[in-house]
Amino acid sequence: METATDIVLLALLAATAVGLVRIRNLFAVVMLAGIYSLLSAGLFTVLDAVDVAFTEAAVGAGISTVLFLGALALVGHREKKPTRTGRMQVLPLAVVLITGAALVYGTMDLPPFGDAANPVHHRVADHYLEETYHEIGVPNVVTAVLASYRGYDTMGETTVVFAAAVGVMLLLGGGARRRRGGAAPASESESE
Amino acid sequence: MREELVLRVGAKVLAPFIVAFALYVHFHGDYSPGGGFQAGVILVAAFVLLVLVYGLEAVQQVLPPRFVQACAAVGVLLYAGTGIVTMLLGANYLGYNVLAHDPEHGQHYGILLVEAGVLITVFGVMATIFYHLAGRGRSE
Amino acid sequence: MMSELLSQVVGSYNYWIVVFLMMTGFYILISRGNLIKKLVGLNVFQTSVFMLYISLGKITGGTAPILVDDPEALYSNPLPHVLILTAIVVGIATTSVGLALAVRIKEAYGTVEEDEINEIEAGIDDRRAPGRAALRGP
Amino acid sequence: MRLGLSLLVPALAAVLIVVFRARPNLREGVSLAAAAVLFGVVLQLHGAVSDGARPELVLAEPFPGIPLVLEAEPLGVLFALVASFLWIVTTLYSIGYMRGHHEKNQTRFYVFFAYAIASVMGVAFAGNLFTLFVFYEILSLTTFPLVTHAGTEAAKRAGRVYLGILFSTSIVFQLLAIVWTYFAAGTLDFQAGGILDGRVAAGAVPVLLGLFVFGIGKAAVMPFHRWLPAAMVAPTPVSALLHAVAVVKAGVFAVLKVTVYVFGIDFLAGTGASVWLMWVAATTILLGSLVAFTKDNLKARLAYSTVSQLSYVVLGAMLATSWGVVGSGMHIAMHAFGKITLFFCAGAIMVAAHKTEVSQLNGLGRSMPVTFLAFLVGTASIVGLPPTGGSWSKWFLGMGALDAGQAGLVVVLMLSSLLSLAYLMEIPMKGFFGKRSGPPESPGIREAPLPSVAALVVTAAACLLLFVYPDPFYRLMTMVTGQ
Amino acid sequence: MRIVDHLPILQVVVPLVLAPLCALVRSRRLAWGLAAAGSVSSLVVSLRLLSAVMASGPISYAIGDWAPPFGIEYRIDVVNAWVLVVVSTIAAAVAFYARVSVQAEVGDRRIPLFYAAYLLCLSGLLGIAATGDVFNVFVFLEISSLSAYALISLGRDRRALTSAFRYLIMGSVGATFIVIGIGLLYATTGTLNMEDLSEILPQVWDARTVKVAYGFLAVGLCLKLALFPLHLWLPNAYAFAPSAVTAFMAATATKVAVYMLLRFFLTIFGAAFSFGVMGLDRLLLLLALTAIFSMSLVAIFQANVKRLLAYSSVAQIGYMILGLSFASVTGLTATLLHLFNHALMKGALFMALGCVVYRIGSVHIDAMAGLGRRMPLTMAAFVAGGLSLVGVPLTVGFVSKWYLILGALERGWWPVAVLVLITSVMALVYVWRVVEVAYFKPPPDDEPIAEAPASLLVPTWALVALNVYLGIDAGRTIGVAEQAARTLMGTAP
Repeated sequence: METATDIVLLALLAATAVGLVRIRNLFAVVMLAGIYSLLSAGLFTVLDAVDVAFTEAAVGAGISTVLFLGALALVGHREKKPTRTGRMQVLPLAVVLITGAALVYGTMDLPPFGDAANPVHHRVADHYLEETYHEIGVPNVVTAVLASYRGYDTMGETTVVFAAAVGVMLLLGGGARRRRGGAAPASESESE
Repeated sequence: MREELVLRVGAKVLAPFIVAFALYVHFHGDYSPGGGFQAGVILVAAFVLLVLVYGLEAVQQVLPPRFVQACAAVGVLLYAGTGIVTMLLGANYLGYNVLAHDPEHGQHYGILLVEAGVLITVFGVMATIFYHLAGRGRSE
Repeated sequence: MMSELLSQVVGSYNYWIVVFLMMTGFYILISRGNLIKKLVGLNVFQTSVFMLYISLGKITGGTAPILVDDPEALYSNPLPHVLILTAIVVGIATTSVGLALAVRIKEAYGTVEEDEINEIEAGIDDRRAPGRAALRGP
Repeated sequence: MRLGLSLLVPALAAVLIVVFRARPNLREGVSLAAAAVLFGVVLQLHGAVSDGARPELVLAEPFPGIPLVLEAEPLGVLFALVASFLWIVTTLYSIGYMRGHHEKNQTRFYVFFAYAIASVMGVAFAGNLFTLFVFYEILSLTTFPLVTHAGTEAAKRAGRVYLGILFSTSIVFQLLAIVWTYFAAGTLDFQAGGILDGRVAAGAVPVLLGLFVFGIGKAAVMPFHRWLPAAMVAPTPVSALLHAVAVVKAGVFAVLKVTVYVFGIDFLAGTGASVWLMWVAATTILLGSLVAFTKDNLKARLAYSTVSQLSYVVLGAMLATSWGVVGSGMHIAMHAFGKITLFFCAGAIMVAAHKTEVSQLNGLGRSMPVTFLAFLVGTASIVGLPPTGGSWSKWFLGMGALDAGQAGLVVVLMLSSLLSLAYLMEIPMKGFFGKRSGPPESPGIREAPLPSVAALVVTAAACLLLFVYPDPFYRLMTMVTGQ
Repeated sequence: MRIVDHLPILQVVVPLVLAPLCALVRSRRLAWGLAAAGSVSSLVVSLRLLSAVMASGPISYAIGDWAPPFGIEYRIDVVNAWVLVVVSTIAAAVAFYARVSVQAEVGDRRIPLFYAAYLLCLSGLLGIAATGDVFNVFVFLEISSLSAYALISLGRDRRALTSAFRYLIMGSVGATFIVIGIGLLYATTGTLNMEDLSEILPQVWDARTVKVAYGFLAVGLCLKLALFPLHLWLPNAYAFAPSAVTAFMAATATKVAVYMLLRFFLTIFGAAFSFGVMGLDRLLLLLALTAIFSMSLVAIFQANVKRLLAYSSVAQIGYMILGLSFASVTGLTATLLHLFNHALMKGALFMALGCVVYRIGSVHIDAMAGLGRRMPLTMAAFVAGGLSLVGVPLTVGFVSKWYLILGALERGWWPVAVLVLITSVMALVYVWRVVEVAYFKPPPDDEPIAEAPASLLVPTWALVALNVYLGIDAGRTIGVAEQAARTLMGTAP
């Protein structure tokens, strides 16, 4: 059952991804990207990552879509038809194929999917599962690892979000004024 | 806007529930999926809903841009500050054990504090970004 | 030989589709000229990488790593979940800065299509020094 | 201590020159006084070194084991003596020239002149290859503003060639050779007998030596000689300084020093590594003379003469025999006095008569007899005719060539002497015996200003004196070779 | 516990805490004060860390009191203590420089946020250098990158926006590749701790997954450090960013990326794997030489002096990678020395250009005509920095070049040594182009141009002074770099 859901979800994801490549209406693209996120959230649930699924649904399908739509309202929603259809796609395609081939090559030696004996589950992870209850006393191991064992990562994560806010404020905080002309147009704050 | 009365009322009714749900997600993060980040995102969802229904200006009056910006900064300070407090109490950075009389409670407090930091920052940041993107369209 | 290959395929199919998804995102990112579309591609790319991580953490027959009072319970690996939670947040942060940049580029160039931007930039004459008037300072 | 002074005096002089920039007399006074003091300092060093002392001064230690160090030894003292003495004379000369020629930016001129001398002192007293390299490069930089003094488009182009060749040869070849030496020997110190013996594979020695000889671009061995004629755009005192004293001599001095103290002549003679470079030098000698023949511009002719003469020094070093080294070192001094006399004369002619081409000199000697007599003396010294100092160095070089079993080189030396006699003698001959063509010159042509004439008389006299009394230089050189 | 024991974490957290404070205050001066305080404090901390590590070996700091590999560990050895000193030295100089420069180029209102982003970028870079956990590297990488995108976009030219966007795309691709690499490593070992990884990896060397992980990390890191041919984002980003940002980024960001490369390939995978199994040295040799040669050539033909120096930076990164490709202690010493030395010279050069921008608003080579007389101190600083870039003796540039050539000779790679020297001459050519214009061309009009204010000149000259001082007295830096190189090669005593 698990495996079947897994396969179906992955197939849907693949279909969505192909759609994303082809569609040129950016509204549709953003919506489809939201659907992609929702599907992946579903996949995460199947793979026992409920916290991640929750977050992906909220962020990928929710916040991210809202932000994209907000931006689309400002930049227009139609992607230009590629002018150099023939030539343009060759190099990216080659890069992607090589990268993909390398990854597939790498997965050949990956331990089989879902095997409890995989090295990935030992060394550190089993420690968390065994000790969290004694050391932290929180049943949700993900929370324990997130906020305590690897709490410093989470602090970094918070800082990244804050950095994004600082970046957006720096970029959009000056009020909308069209910049035109040469190499060094006047800045926003001059008007103030 | 009169014909949107249903929406307005609906939003008014819905918003507290969303906030409550966010708080549940936050405080129940120890036991079930969820935590500060998810709660923050849900809060933002409530906020977006309010903006969509009541308009940007109205929401900005209740939640001024400077306030949400300050939230973004305060959350980080809360998180990093927790680490500094544990340092002052004699542990390493973010070593929560010393926050209470026994390690387990200390961990609880610590996690609660830093998750609160995450919540505040995420809400502040997302609201700020939303304000800026949404506000950009109007001032033109 | 054949059966070996088969078991390989069965053991890796999850990874391979994830690789396909990743590469689709990567392809959108590097082949599309529209800046917004690029960001969508980046999102798809990153989300697919998340799937790779989560796939790594899955244990067949396991449950979500929320401890229950059952000594026999088999939990999936919580660490990839934690890492990906962080990565998701980083992703949205990057996206929002990228969107803000795209908005500003639209205001400055009137377009978010890469080839049109390149055309405009090729036409800028560096020699025309803006002079001190362009400076805000004293 | 005195070693430090040898750098400090000119550097301090440069500061004072800036301070007194508004008062030309005081400014030039400072230049002269500093030159005299410096010469005194070097004389004292000479005394100490003659008594067998080897004063040393560590300035800094940039790399562990590779200090920036000054050390006085006979060869360096010889070079320093020549340079510091000629600084006095050149300063005297410049006063007349720069004022007579109404040059602009005279303060800058004197400042960089002083800096150039300071760096020459650094080159002369360098205690290891690293220090030599450092001051060598500083010398290139400090002379650059002198070369481009005029600030014209031509001067700029010349400056580009000047710095381009000097820097690229020193960075690409010389630095590589230095690092190689360090890699092989584990030290860069100058030591009697060399540091490389047995540390470099025999097959690699010719390459390493070649890197040094070509890398020291200031030695102007062909094909890296182009900067020298290009730098002709500089004011004449600069040309005199560059071509007779500071820059070119720093180059050949460095070649000689590397030969003696890094390779060691025994090692070189044993491996035969320098033979191919002897012939490179010989070719430069002949080609330089031939080109000099074709130049009508007086300074250009002198420049190619310098190219040719420098290779005498290089040749002497490459001979890797005691006599060769003695001749090489003596030629540094002798050529310096001879060539600076010629340049002074050329400058004097330019200031007094505004003539720059050889073909314009007909009959001029009768208006400027002192200048042309001095030119004659200088010519004799360059060619190597008695009774001038130049004959000594040619003599020793010839002996060295025979010692090395290279009789063919003796022929080259003779041939080149004949050539230089021909292209240099043309000038005083024209001056004294040539018919003035065209309308009689304006009657105003007289000798150049007194300081300039005094300077060229001093150097011409020195050429003669050195025939009778070459002792100081000879003694120093025998100390170098240990005879 | 004494405060000394907390130095590793304070190194990163102090600027990190000051950043939100900067965003909270409204006063420009206060924000600047916080940024300066943060930079200076990290300089003090990094110097103390370096001396502590030199004296008594690596320091491990368990964050959250969780013993590694279960918690995140900060692990300071000579290598990253050195990098911390590099970054914070430049940060301190730039912080003082920024006060006037940023006000002129960015505008009043955004200044507190600018300093918040500056501090975030700084703490991100310091965090990358300090951490002993591979995933933590990614998190701090993103902190520094996101703030860097924002900082670059603040340039006055509208092309600053597009270059920031391109940098964002390339940087995110790089970061994602790094995440893939880390994921594959984790999949085969089950740990994220660097120390732990380096112990487990030799047992799984043969796995294709490890090799692919290596490849992805290599590509991702090379994107971040702008190794040719993955450098395309860099020239415009440096050319159009505000001057203070260019000086900071050029002197620190790529250096930290080089450090990551060294850390991943030499400490985590180990020199034996990198050079023996993967043949990294040959590949890097090729890329480095191409980078040095082609980018020096491109630099010669640039008309925008900032862009000229940016291309030069790509070439100089080639030198660092070249040192690595020698796979020897001498080569790595050269790399680590050049890491610092290049930061010093490019910092000084870009700051000098910032002074020019402050007065004449342009760094087009034609606009700089006659500046040698109008702004003597600024241009003298430029010349000094340029000479250091060329590698003239008694400057730091010479020191690193010396070790680079020595390393090449040790390997018996003569042509490489010659090529390094030839490219130094190319550096001379592009530096000299600017010098010639500034000193020999008459200024275009008689509009009086004053010398840059002291607040810009003092930090610039401070870096110039370091360029010269550490070129004359290089014993200490060489000693540290050598010890760090030994640590990386695993031959430390």
